[in-house]
Amino acid sequence: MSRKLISIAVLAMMMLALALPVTSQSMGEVVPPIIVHSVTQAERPIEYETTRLVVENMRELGLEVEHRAIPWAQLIDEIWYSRTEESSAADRPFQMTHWRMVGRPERSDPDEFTYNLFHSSVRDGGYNFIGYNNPEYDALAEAQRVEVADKEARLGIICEAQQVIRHDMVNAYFIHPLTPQVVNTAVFNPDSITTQAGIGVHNFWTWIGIEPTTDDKTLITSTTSFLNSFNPLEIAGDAPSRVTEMTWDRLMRINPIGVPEPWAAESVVWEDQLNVVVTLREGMKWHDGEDVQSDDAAYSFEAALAGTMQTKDGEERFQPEAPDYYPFASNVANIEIIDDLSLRFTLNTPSAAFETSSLAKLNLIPKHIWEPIINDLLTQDDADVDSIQEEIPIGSGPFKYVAFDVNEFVYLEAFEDHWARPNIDAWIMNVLPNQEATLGQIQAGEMNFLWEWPGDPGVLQSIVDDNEHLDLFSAISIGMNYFAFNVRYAPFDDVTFRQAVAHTIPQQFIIDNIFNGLAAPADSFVSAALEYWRQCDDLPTYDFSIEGARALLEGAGYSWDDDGRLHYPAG
Amino acid sequence: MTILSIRDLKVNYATQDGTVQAVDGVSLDLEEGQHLGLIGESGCGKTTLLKAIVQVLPRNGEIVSGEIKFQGMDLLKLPPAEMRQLRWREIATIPQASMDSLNPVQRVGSQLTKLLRVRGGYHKKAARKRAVDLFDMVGLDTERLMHYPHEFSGGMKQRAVIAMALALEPSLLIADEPVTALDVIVQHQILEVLRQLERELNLTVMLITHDISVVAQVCDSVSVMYAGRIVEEARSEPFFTSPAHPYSLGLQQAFPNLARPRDVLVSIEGYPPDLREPPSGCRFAERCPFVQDDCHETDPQLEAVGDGRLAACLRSSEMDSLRIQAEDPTLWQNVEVAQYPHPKPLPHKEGGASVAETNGGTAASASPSLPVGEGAGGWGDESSDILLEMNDVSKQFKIGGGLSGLLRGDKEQTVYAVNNISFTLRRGESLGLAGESGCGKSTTGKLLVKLLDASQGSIVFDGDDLSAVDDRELLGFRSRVQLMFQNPFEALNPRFTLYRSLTEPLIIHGWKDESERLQRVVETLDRVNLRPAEVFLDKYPHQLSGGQLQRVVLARALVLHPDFLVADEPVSMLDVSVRAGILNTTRRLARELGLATVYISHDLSLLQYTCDRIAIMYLGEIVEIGPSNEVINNPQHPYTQALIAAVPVPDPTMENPPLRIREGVPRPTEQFIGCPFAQRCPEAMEACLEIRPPVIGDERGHQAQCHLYGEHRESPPLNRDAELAR
Amino acid sequence: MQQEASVRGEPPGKAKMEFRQGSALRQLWETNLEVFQRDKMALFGLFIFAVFAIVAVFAPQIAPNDPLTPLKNNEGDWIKDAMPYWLAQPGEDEAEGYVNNFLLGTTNIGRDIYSQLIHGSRSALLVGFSAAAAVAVIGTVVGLLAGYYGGWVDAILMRAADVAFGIPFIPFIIVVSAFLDPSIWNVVVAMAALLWRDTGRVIRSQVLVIKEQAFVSAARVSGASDLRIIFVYIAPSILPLSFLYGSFAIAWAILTEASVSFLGFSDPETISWGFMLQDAFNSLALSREAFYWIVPPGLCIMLTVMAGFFIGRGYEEVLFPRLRRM
Amino acid sequence: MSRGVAYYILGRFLQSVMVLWIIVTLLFLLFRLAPSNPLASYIDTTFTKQQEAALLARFGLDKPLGEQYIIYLVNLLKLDLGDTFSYSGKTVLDILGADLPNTIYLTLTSLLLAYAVGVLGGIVMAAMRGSAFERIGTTFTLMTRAAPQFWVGMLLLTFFAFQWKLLPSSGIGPPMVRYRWETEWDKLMSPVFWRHMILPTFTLALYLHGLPLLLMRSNMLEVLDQDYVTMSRLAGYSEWRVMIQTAARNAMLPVLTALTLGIGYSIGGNVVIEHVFSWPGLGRTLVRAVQQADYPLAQGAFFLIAVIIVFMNFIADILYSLLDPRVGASAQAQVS
Repeated sequence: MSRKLISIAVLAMMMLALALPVTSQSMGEVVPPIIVHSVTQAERPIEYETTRLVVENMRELGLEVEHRAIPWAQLIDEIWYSRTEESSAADRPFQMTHWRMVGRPERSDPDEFTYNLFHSSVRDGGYNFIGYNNPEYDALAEAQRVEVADKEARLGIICEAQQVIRHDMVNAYFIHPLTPQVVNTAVFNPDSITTQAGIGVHNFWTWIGIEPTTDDKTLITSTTSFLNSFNPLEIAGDAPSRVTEMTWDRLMRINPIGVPEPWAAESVVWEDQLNVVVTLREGMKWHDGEDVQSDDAAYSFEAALAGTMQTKDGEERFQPEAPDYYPFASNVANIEIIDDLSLRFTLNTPSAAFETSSLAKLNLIPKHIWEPIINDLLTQDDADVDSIQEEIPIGSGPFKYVAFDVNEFVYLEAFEDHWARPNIDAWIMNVLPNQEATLGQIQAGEMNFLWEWPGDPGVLQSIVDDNEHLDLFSAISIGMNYFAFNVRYAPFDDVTFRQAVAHTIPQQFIIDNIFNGLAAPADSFVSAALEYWRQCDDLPTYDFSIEGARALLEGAGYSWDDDGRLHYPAG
Repeated sequence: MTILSIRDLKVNYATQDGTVQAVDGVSLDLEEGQHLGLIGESGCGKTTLLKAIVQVLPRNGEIVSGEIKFQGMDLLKLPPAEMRQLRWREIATIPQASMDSLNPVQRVGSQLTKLLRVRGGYHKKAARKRAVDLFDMVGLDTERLMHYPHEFSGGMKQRAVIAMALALEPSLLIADEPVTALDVIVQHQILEVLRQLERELNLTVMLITHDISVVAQVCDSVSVMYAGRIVEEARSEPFFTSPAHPYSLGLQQAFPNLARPRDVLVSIEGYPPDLREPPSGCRFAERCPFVQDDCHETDPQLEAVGDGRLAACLRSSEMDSLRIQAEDPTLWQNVEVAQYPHPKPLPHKEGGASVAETNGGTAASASPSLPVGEGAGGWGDESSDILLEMNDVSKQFKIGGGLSGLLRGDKEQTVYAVNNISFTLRRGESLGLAGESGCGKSTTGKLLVKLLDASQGSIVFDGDDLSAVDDRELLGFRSRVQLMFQNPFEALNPRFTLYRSLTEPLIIHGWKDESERLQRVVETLDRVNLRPAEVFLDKYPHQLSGGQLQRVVLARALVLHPDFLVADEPVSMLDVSVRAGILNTTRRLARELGLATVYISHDLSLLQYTCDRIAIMYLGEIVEIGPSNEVINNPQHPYTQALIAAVPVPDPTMENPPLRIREGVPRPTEQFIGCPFAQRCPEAMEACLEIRPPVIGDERGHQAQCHLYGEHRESPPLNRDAELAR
Repeated sequence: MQQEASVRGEPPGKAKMEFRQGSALRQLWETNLEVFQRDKMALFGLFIFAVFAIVAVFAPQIAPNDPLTPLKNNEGDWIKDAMPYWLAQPGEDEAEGYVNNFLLGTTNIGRDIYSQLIHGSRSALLVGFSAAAAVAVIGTVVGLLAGYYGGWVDAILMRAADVAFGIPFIPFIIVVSAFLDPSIWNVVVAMAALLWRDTGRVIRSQVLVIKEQAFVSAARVSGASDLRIIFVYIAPSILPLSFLYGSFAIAWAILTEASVSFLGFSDPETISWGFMLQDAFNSLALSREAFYWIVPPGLCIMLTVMAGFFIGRGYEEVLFPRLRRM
Repeated sequence: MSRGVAYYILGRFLQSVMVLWIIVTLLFLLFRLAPSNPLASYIDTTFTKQQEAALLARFGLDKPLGEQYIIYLVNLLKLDLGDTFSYSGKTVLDILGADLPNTIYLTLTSLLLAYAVGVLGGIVMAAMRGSAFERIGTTFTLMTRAAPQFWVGMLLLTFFAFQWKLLPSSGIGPPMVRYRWETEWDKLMSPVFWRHMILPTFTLALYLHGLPLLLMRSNMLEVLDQDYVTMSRLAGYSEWRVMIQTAARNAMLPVLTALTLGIGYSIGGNVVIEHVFSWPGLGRTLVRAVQQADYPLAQGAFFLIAVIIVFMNFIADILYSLLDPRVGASAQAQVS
């Protein structure tokens, strides 16, 4: 009996011993199935189709790939909240996803992307959801922030950062969209339209500079997304940002080539790395007729910094009242009012991006209106500025409030007392999620400035071709589309594997077929639109080539079994 | 003066299966002030005739030829608008099923005033006044004008419809089955109203009915319709004493008559001919016991036969002798057998049947001709001991209670359906339960077969208390007790063949062998005179007539060889001509098989015919019980007296005494301390309200529960006004 | 029970027996047959379903192309917005480097519309029939239990029906399909979770009527058990009603699935007609005047839904003869 | 009103409240167990853990489920539907309050149109039973009921808005006009508003008219068979009176109930139409809220629609019991 058992055991062990070296020598384990996320086709068809295409190519590498298309809100949940082991979705951490960053004026400075996307400090809670952790890179990201004085030196650091990211292939950038915009040139002088680098023609400079050619000096535009707030202390999305930047002035504004320049400030003078003196223009007025003074400017930053300490689950936490703007003001250590028009900012640490991401970012708000509101909020536990909607928003910008209906429309008119009074009399933005309706309106003249187009660019092109009075403008966006890899886990923890996947992205085909030519190839988180910051040596390239990908994998020890399935390197 | 004159009227219906000649050459004269009764079985064209007169035939109906003259006007040539004007101003029609003839969502009063205003040209005020008068005239409380039809009882609705019909003072009133489906007391009251109105308004009336006793009460002349033809016309008296057509003869003898009870009722078996292809000879020939060869060839015409009578029969000259022959029910019975020719009649059927049926003596004494005692559940006649005992049985229903009732806003109410009834039933005995609708007789029937469980009291069946049986015992009980239903059209599963319906009880009771089951089914069908049985096995219920269906229902009840049968209104849905057949067969089989039977019916004459004993129920209580003849001929309880007085007698010479009680059984939602009947009782005394009446009985088992015979008989009469004021 | 002596001749043959035993089923079959014999429209509805069913089963064989893969021309680019060949300008396709044999053209990214249409019949029928089956089964069981047992069973089930009646239908489907993974099965489950309410109520009231009929009492008096009464006596009588509501449920389910897909809450990997319309709408087919893209899916939805209606009405006319056309 | 009817109404009301409570509970569970994250609409490059916790606290999502449920119920009783995630400075009630009138205008106008056409059509169909006209008419009606609403809307849009440019394609009016509508009354008085309403109303009515038409037709056929109709013929009333005053009046009752129920169901079912025509109503808001994972808003919209449906079901029952005296205090109206 026992003898029989023993002989069986011995036999089994012999077989195992024979088998083991064979498998371990030739190949490792099979690469497990991969899930690639994207939003649904209904939400953004372009992203869905792109993902589909790449997924099919990845399958040719011998991978088992599932394309998981889910609504944006759910996507956020599965990507954003499943990055660590402790997360609720830990049993299925995300592996690879299509992602999109949109262009905004404040992103004209590379700091935000350089730091916030990849620094290891924002790995657990911030935007570094891919889990990139590279001390060498962290050093670069920190260094570029401090390098205030020497722009060239900063460029060098940023180029190096781009090199690192491109080599490590943490995000596979493939395109910067060309934002197509259509202007009715029968009512506007096309020469008066300004193109802002990385943003397009729908920018502040166009809004104040565009020249109407008829008596009806109303600019009507539309958005397909949400127009859900009209609040100088909240960042609620793309469309509301347009509205706030026009209604509230800023000390500086990003100029058409992407560089901050004084706006409401007469001058911005750096006394040293930490101190900057700002002097306001004379004679500026709030929309309610009050004067704009330095204490208003100071309060605009103080409001962003306002907050209370709150205890939650035994943990003390600072709770800002304007959480959206707090990060942009948090580097300010002190504000000193010099006189009615000038004030001095003292920073905690040197910051090269201070002008772009703070002075040109924060809206100037009237102290006499906001101080009572903020003070009231400070006494409440669970309310912040997001819960505030002014009856009639008061700013000092070139446009002032006329009417606002949440997610329906906003109606602004030119502020007569502004030193840079716009050429148009009224600016209207409709919410039109229905793309057909958008097209119908721009053709019928019900709308004369189409600034946002998430749909098929080809259709827009054909409409413009058919209508003499319509002109199509397009500019490379600061934003980009890319595939993000969760570098925490296999197989995407392997740089070679990521590089191989990058080779499966048919960049040109996507541009030609999916974007109908309205996209520029991307290879970095810094858009080609930001010409200055792209003056780097050639970044590594990843041409579309399945063979190239296979060769890369083979070189790293990956192998394929008889069924064509990809296996990890042995050992 | 002739008010209505119909000449050779022919009406056809176009159906998918061919043209039905529903009225085929009818001629009829109606003199002013005449009260004509038009009688006949259903489907013989009575209602079609009516619809033709007022020209409201359905779309597929067509008047092919003939002439209808009303006061000299040819109605058929009248433009539709003028015809419309005539309706209800000159010719008022009370449609069949007048229960549903009132618009359910309008107050009765406003329907009446609307009629008066739109059709009669009355002004608002005048219309209202006239409406009040009319309600008075038909004996309705004028408060009722504000009520909706659903708040009316059947009799009240009928009165309201009569009021509407008379609203425009027509010269001719045609009423189609005005009292059918009404309780006997209500029926009596309505006929009273009609009679009274006939007198007061000097109306000309044409009354359509299948019930010859109604005709006898209200009409002075009779026309008998059969298969689209008129076969006899006569004044009432000669008609009822000496009918001149075999069909009339049969109809007359098919009716039970309280005044002159018969031992055996006549049943005119078979059906009227298919009117798509009417026979070339006499249309009644198929069912006629006096049929001769030439009847099938020669179509008899309506001819004078003396006494101012007309009859359409080849043998009308021999009618006097035929009438005497017709007194013998076997004559008609032969027709029944002939209807289902059997190649090889079963030996035990012969003789036994006729003996039992002509014998009419006390129940259990009739010797059954079947082999006796075939094991458990077999049909035995072991002794005349007690089979069933009801001891103080009560049944209450709660309505509108419970969570959902509360949420629906229903207030819980208790309905005292059956209150403390007790009686015993011996093996082989037959008991009749009678009373108006709502008196609890059907509930009692359901308690007896354990379709319902008693709330209080005990029902002991063959020594077992029914409330304590377990599932196995219950199954045993189920095999011994059966129920026969009122409506044969509903009593059989429409999706089952007859074989399936009949075999179901056997399957349930564990008869595994298919051939045994088949044999039992065939045998039982045979027993209820459905022969040859095989013909019926594969049929579906809708392929059979009502009479045949009721026989199938009877067969299903008997297929398990029960000891006890409850028959709930077994013939009320059937035509008069076939009723007798069912009753005869049931009665015969019960006697042959020693079956104890409880008949439930509102028809006392029927119960007198079928039952050894009769129990009269009122508001859930038995107010009188006793041997049939005793109860009918010597009623003790005022209620029984009223019920008997209300039964119309098919004899125009006998007029019913006026009733002293009002129609309408109160809803049994309260329990009475005293006598439940006190409120309606003409004899009520003060004691009746306060003290429960004693049960007084004689040695023959005739008991009544009434103070009139007890110690409180001297109690002062009830002051009803004071009572109402209370 | 003891066997009685055979009074009569031989019992009839075995075959005939079986025929009689299956009579309830046969009757049911005959009712169904009657519906389609009597009502030409119902027959037409059945024909439509049959055609779509065949198309659905053989979709991969019938469809010339994969419905989801964009077609490529000789140069490897997608054949976008190709017109149906019978509408296209001659020679246009050669210039673009492909042979136009597309019956209904291609989408804006080069998917074959005709193939999508063929494959769409699969999800339509799948959704339609599975939802209808679920609705009919749940509704029938609920109706039978509530109607037969009454009391608290009835109270609970009918309150549940009230709740189902109070829940907004389309919003509920949207929320459920948004919260669960996009899949037509979730849509089916969500629909079934609400749609049983009509069937349940109607069948309940029908059961209440049938329950009171004498033949049911007769069965009880004969000793039949509750289960036997429910399934042998009552159920066959209400089954045509279940079919009626089932056929209507097919129609509603297909329509609802189309709506939900149109709003973008469906599984993009499963082609359905609603999804096609959503795709067309979001891809601006209206502006392109691509009627060959918009019209066919809508027509298909309409046809299948009407087929459900026709069959339902056929049942209605047999069950409720008063509605019958003369 | 008799006491019985009063009891009936009270009972139905209590029942409706209970039904609503169950729905509300289901709704709560549905949304709490939903997979999407409520913070999705806030994610930005500057989003921090701190902010996340603050947001969760702000919407009370950090409390235990039971506690959240109680708070939720209490808030509902106070008619507080909470704050939206994605619309700043507005409560759910603000948003829905602005949407509700638009949905109601659209629904009521379409329903009235549909029922007027449907009832008349139903009478005509019943009167012309068996004719070719009836066959074609009912088939057409069935087609309108079978065609997906959004598809019909799309086709109508293509022709009336895009091709012929006769009618506006979406929304309720351009902002230049809309900002002058200070009250709902201003809006209703504006021809621009009604012009925008034509297409969606027509699309909806085209779909909705089928139910009353078919219902009216079959009710008429049933009523015409009733004895009281025969009776009014016998009574010599003119055919017009018989058809309209007696038959149509009685046949209307279930149609009126259907109309009442229809108000509830249409408000919940307009989602698709509102989507196609960008009609700023409850349905569109609901869809967008679900897409955006704006729970309080989606939940609030769902709740509001459910309230309207339950309320309308309640009204339908009451109406039926008032209109049809037979449905007394004990009968449960079996309509719908």
